Amino acid sequence: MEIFGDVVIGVGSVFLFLGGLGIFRFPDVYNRLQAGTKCTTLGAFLTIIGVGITKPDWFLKTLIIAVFILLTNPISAHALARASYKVGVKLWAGTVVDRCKDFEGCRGTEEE
Amino acid sequence: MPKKSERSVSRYLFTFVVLLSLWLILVNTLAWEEVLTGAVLAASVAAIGHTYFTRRGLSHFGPKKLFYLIIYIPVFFWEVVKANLDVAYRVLHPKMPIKPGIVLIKTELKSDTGKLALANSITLTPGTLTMDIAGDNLLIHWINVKSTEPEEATRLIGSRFERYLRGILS
Amino acid sequence: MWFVYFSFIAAGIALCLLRAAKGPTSSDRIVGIDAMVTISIALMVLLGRFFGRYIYLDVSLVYAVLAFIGVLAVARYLERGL
Amino acid sequence: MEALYSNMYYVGAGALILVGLYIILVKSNLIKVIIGIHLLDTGVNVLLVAVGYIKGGTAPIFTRTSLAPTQFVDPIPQALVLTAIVIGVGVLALALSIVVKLYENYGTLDVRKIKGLKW
Amino acid sequence: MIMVSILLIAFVGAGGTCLVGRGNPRFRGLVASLVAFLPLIILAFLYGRVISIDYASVPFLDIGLSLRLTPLSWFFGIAIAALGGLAIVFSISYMQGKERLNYYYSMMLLVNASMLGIVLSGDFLSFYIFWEIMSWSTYLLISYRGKQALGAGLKYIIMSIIGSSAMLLAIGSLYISYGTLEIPSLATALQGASAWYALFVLLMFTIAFGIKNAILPLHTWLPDAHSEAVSPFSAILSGILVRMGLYGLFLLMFSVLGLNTLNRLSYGAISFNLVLSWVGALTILFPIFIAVLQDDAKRLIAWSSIGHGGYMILGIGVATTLGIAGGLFHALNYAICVALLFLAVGAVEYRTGTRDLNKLGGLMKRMPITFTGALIGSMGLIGIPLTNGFISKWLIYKTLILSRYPFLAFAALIGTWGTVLYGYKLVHNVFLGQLPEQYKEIEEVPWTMRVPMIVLSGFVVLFGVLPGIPLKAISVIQTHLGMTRLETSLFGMPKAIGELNTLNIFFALLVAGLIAYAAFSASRRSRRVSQYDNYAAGARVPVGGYQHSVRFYDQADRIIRPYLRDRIDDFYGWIATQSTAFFEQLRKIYTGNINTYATWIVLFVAVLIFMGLLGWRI
Amino acid sequence: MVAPLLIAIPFLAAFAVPLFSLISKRISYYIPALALFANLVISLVLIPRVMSETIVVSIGGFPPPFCINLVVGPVGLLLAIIISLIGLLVSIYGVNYIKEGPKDKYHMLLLALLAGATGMVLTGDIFNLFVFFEILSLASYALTAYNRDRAGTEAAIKYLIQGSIGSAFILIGIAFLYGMFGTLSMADIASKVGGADPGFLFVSLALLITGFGIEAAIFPLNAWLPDAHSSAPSSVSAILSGIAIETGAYAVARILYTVFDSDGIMLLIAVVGLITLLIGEMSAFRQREDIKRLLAYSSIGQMGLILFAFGIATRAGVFAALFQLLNHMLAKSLLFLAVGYMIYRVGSKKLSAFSGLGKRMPVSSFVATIAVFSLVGLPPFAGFMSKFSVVRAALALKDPMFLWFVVLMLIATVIEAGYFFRIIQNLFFKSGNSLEEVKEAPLSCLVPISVLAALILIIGVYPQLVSGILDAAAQGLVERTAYIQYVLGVP
Amino acid sequence: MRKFVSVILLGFIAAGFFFALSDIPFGDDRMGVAKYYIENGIAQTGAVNIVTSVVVNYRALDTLGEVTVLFVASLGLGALLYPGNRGVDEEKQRASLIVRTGARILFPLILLFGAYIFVHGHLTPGGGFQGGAVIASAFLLQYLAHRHYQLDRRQFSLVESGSGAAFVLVGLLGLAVGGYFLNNFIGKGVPYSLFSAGVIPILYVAIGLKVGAELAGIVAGLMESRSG
Ligand code: NA
Ligand code: NA
Repeated sequence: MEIFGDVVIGVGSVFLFLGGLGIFRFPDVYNRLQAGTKCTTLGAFLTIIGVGITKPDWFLKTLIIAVFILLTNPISAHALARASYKVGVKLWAGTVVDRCKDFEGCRGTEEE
Repeated sequence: MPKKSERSVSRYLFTFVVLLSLWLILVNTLAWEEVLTGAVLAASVAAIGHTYFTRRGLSHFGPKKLFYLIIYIPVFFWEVVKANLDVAYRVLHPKMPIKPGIVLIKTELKSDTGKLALANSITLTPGTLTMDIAGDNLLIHWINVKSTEPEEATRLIGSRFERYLRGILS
Repeated sequence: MWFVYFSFIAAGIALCLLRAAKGPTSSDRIVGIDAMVTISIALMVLLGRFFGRYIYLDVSLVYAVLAFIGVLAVARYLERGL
Repeated sequence: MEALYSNMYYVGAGALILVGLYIILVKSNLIKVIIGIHLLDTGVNVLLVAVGYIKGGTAPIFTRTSLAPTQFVDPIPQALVLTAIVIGVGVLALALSIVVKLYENYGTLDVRKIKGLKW
Repeated sequence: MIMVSILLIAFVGAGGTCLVGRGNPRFRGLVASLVAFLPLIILAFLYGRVISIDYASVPFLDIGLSLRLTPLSWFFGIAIAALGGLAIVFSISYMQGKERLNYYYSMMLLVNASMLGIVLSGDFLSFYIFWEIMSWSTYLLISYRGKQALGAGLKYIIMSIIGSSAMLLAIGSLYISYGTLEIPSLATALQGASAWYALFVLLMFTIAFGIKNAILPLHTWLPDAHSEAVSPFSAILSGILVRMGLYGLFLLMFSVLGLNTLNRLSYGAISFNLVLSWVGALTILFPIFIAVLQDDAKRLIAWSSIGHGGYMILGIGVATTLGIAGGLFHALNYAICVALLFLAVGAVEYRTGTRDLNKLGGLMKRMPITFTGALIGSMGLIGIPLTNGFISKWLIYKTLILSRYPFLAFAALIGTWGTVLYGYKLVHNVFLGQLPEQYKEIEEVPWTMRVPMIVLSGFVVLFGVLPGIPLKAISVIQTHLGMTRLETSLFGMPKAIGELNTLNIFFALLVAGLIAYAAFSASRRSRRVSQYDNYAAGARVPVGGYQHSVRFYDQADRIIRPYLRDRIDDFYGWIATQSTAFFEQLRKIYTGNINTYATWIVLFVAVLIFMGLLGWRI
Repeated sequence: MVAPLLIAIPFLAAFAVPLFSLISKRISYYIPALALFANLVISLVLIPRVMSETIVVSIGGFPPPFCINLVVGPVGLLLAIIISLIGLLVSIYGVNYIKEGPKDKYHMLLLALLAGATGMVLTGDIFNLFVFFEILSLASYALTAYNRDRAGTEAAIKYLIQGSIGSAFILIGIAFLYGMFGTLSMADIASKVGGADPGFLFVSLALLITGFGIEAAIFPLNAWLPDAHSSAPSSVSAILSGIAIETGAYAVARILYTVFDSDGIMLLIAVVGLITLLIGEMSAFRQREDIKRLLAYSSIGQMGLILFAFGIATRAGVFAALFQLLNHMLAKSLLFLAVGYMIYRVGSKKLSAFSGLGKRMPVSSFVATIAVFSLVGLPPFAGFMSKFSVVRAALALKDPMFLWFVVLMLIATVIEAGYFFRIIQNLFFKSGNSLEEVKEAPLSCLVPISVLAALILIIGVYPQLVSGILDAAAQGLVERTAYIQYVLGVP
Repeated sequence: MRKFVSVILLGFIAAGFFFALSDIPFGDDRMGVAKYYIENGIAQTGAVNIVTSVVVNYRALDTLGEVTVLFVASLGLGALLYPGNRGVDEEKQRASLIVRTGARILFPLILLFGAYIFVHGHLTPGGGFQGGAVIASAFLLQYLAHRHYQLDRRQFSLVESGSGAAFVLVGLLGLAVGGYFLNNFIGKGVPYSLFSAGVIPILYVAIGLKVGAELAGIVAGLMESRSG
């Protein structure tokens, strides 16, 4: 069990690294967010759960942390993406389509 | 449709149960002091927060819904792992093979919670990131655009999750 | 083993910080910082394991909550939604 | 270099304090000055923690697998820092609210223009 | 107990008058007069007694506050109480209908009370306390009329506080050195003091007393203040208040330091007393020229007040028995005369509304009592025989000559000539010559104003004819101080020191007067005409063409005025301007820039740390 | 047993105001006054006990130095009495004077400020001193800006920035001391400073003095003062000038005398005090536009005088400093209160607008005159006795340098007299502009200022009333071994 | 010029710090009073978190002061930004559905978590301030998600003053029962159990509520005052 946990942690930390790499390498905010959200979320999730696995006493609490990250990271990623778009951060030159441009809801005119 | 007060009680109880469970997980013990305190706190917090927390109350606990939830979790995780491998591939590839764009997809989910779950699921899965929701439309940033048509995009991106989510939340 | 974990994580954090330093837009910086925060939460839990102290878990959960709301606030500030 | 490294916390605290002060002395945007104050506060807090740090010590909380007391870092600076942080937050909040009103009154945050009171 | 009660009556009465005035204004004057005269009566019964009591103590300072009655304080106390009372009585009509009378009366009484406090103080802390109360209440009264009085008041209080600061320094130092402020104890203690220390103390006190007594060059507050004050108060101010400086100096020189110590304060031929005498002489000389040129009656008297202060300083400066007696006596005489003059001018102003010497004239017939008062006052000032001024001046001349100070004597003599010039100008411009048209119908002032003038005139003559009365009191002072006593008789002094007998003078003058009258009548050149019965070149002069006496000493004026600006006052003004400009620059350090302010804070720490690095230690 | 109530009551009351406003808003405005009255009574009751022996109160019940102690000695008690007295009067004044804005918040802030001040003078723990100081500071910043006008907000932010720099320095100093001695109890530190490196102590002291010196308006740390004291609502100015800066001066003195045995820099303190005095008075002299700014500069001068007296560093000097402190508290708060209503009635802060006001507002003007006389140091008002004590204490050193210092001090007094007497003339003897509409201040103003004036007069005529406790207080500040023994027990 | 002068001055200050800090080497064990706390903390206060025993018991007066500082800040802010510019700012962007829904769901969870933190202050690194901050952050989240969100300031001020008063009253009870203000007069219980450490949890609950209410009030004030 301990070994399994350590492996999970290892995989997690690799993903954390990949997340960082994606953030660094990708060409625009939106692509960076893709990497930043997916890899860091999974990486953190695995690392934290891995700790829980190696220390069964801690499992429940690590689960809560992990789930919290799983729940909130996409939300903040989304909020950042949306905000960037509204502020006018340019899409990468190689972007093939922008449906947002001609869509009302993107400009925040939606009624509550 | 149940009466408003009944619904309110139901919402309250649902919130209470979720909060108390959270508490017990947090404290990681069943010592009587902790349970008692947790009950009191969950009850008070639920009183403040139940109107925000849920619209449907205890009906979330329907067996069918739980069933869908149990199925959904592995499905979701599998998609997440695929997504990450995909990103890893693109990040590590020297040429960085990406073809990003923002596409529009449709959803049939009506509840806010459903839409949130769908949006989050999409964000965490292969090459997609929810940028905004407007009514039934989701705007998705797609790292490797395969189709710009809404119908096709919806099929490719959204419908994997929607089935289960509809089951969990309807 | 610990060395491997910490190296990966340190590298991840370093890359995020580089992005935060480079920009070019403020969104980029925030994205970098946000990712770094997530990585640090994981790191903190890992450190709890390393030192054998349960209390690190509570700290990291608080950190996670505050970081989430912080990033949200920054995002909302950017789009003039505060 | 070795000295810098072994006194890293002190160096960090000192740097934060000096940078904070520098900003206060030099920047003419009121918001920046307030940021300078907060940096200064942060530096002081780091200094407090650093002063109470003991090599090899951990957080002074007993766990069931009781640790030897000597391994704890000094608990008092931690308590003090908690207080100092809260005070810092209070100052920051108050400063911001004053600035909000000041901006309504003056229409600027440039300290070179906010000189209605002098002599 | 009796002395505490004097002061209690005086101080509580001052406040009480205000309350009475609030309740029923009609009793205000009466109560005020009562309060003013009660101490006089009590004091009169205490003649010749020496009392000393502690009335309070300030434990943390270990200083006992005490009151003390000595012949010296009795002498001044009587003068204060009498003059104060008369001024109050004069005020009843004079101030009728003016505003804020409660304030006026209580302040007048407060000034009196504080002066009584000064002379009755048995220690220097009490002395200082009463001194300061006198200063600020005087300030409040000088400023009372507003407008130009404000500047005068400010000048007065600032100079007063400069003086009292010097005094405070000396008092503090005395206390530190000897652990007591009791005048008798200090007197013993200071016998052993070094000359330098004694000189320091003396100089500090002299600044305070010199300012109050308007000794050159500390006089500049006086002309403004005296002319801007209300007349009854001017009388007090000029008559007695400025003489508190003399009292203080006298007390310090002869009661505290003593002649032995004073004699030690010399450097070769130059001694403190000699310097003081010369200052006194200059103080006599300089104001004459300014006084004669004044067109404002009160300003004229004010300048005379400075000059006559010089006589007193001169008298006590030479510090002989005769000189001291002369100085003290002249203080009393001058107080009477100048009060009389101020009241007279006040009476004129009361009726005519002006005190401009160029606009008045010929009031002799309309206001005979006032005229007589002014005439007697002037004569006393000049020192015409059979007025009190003659005696005191005579004492001073005599001692100067006996002590072989010819130059000082000459200065004093010039002072008298000067007094003649401006005294005559005053009487002439106001009462003689032609009556301006608009004053044709005015009447003599009411009796409450007449009585004080009459009483004062009476004293001028009384002390002129019977100088033995006051001189007796002065000789008691001298006895008490252990000095050689002035032998006196009712009409003057016996031969031993210098013969003076007013009876002889009286008869001599009588004879001279009769001769003059006889000569005047014999020539029969004069005839009585109406005041308007004026002819020039055979034609009746129309009323509009009257030549009133304008710019009386015009010729002299044109010659000396350019040289006679009060350059000392200018100098003080220059200092004030310069300091104000400096303050103006200084306050610019409050730039309004927060970065700068923050820099100062950091600078402060940096300097401290720098000092620490240099090796300063806590 | 009762001593901790001095701290507990104001806090409880400050917190509880909203609870009372459930009953009635109006009642809640009187809560601070009630609390301060209680404090006043308690502190007066404590006098006899404290005069015989300093009360050391342990908060929490652990032996010193292992918990925070209140040291209720003569100096602390004396200041606590004045703080509650002036606070009481000002809060009565404020019920009518503060007409706009969230009045309940005003009253709570005021009470919090006073609670902070009380805590500062009573605490025996240096970090606790800092915490109470922060309460006082923050409440001051907020109250300065209470009117929310241009001047108020500008002054407040400047005050806040300078104050925050000071707080940071204080905290750094505390960190140094703690790092060195491992304790925060002032007595405990005091007992240990003897063995420490003097250079280290010098740096720590420099930081602490600077920090508290900002509040104490030491030159050149006082640039905030004219702004804040002139722009705050007058009742607040009264507290700032009458309590806050004096409390800062107390902290400086406590640190100089008790915590450090700092004879070596007392001369420096005296010089700095003298410079502060001269600059304050000179700036005030030139201030002809804004009467409150003038009073503020005068406060700088007075603080300089107090500091100078502290710098004399003898028991007599400390006595004089405390006496001057007391008198300044009474007189300056009186002046700000009186001037507050004058400004309100006239509608202008300009000195020229006050011409002839003495006729329209006779009581206020009369009472203000008493305060002015006391500040200038004229007998028979309280200020004279303290000025004389300063002179006496300075001369008692028999040091020619101090003789010259006294001369400079007296020159400053003359300058002070210059502008204050100008004000008085303005009030009483200048013919007014159209002041027909102007009425006398209401009783809620007249009663407090008359009480203060009466005190000034009573202390002036009968200084024995306060000399005992002042002397004990001076002794308490100067004799640090006694302090250490009281707190730590006999070694 | 200003920069140059500043650098010089700061150089002196740096030198001073160096000088002073060289006397307190980093990482040395120089504990004085703290040693006593570590040795006697559990026995005297019952709290296993020594920082908590310092914060809430040994140095409780600091904590009372600290709560007051925050109270003052929130009062000041309320006084300055009163009455807030209520209503919707038209320029203000609405949050997306995702954020709104997320906020709704997370709100009670975060609140409960905040409560967890301050209730366990004596057992974990948590405490009243941290818990209060978390609670306030929940309200910040609401403000971020909902344009029209408004706190009921009145209720918050009641919670604030009620809990503040409770703090002092518990302290006064200590004075009445134990003879010392803020005395820990209740039995200390068994270490590591929730109901241990006497008044510490009670005080921490009060502090948590108070800090939460105050910070939330500050958040509300700042969020509602933005007029663009
Ligand atoms: Na704390
Ligand atoms: Na804690």
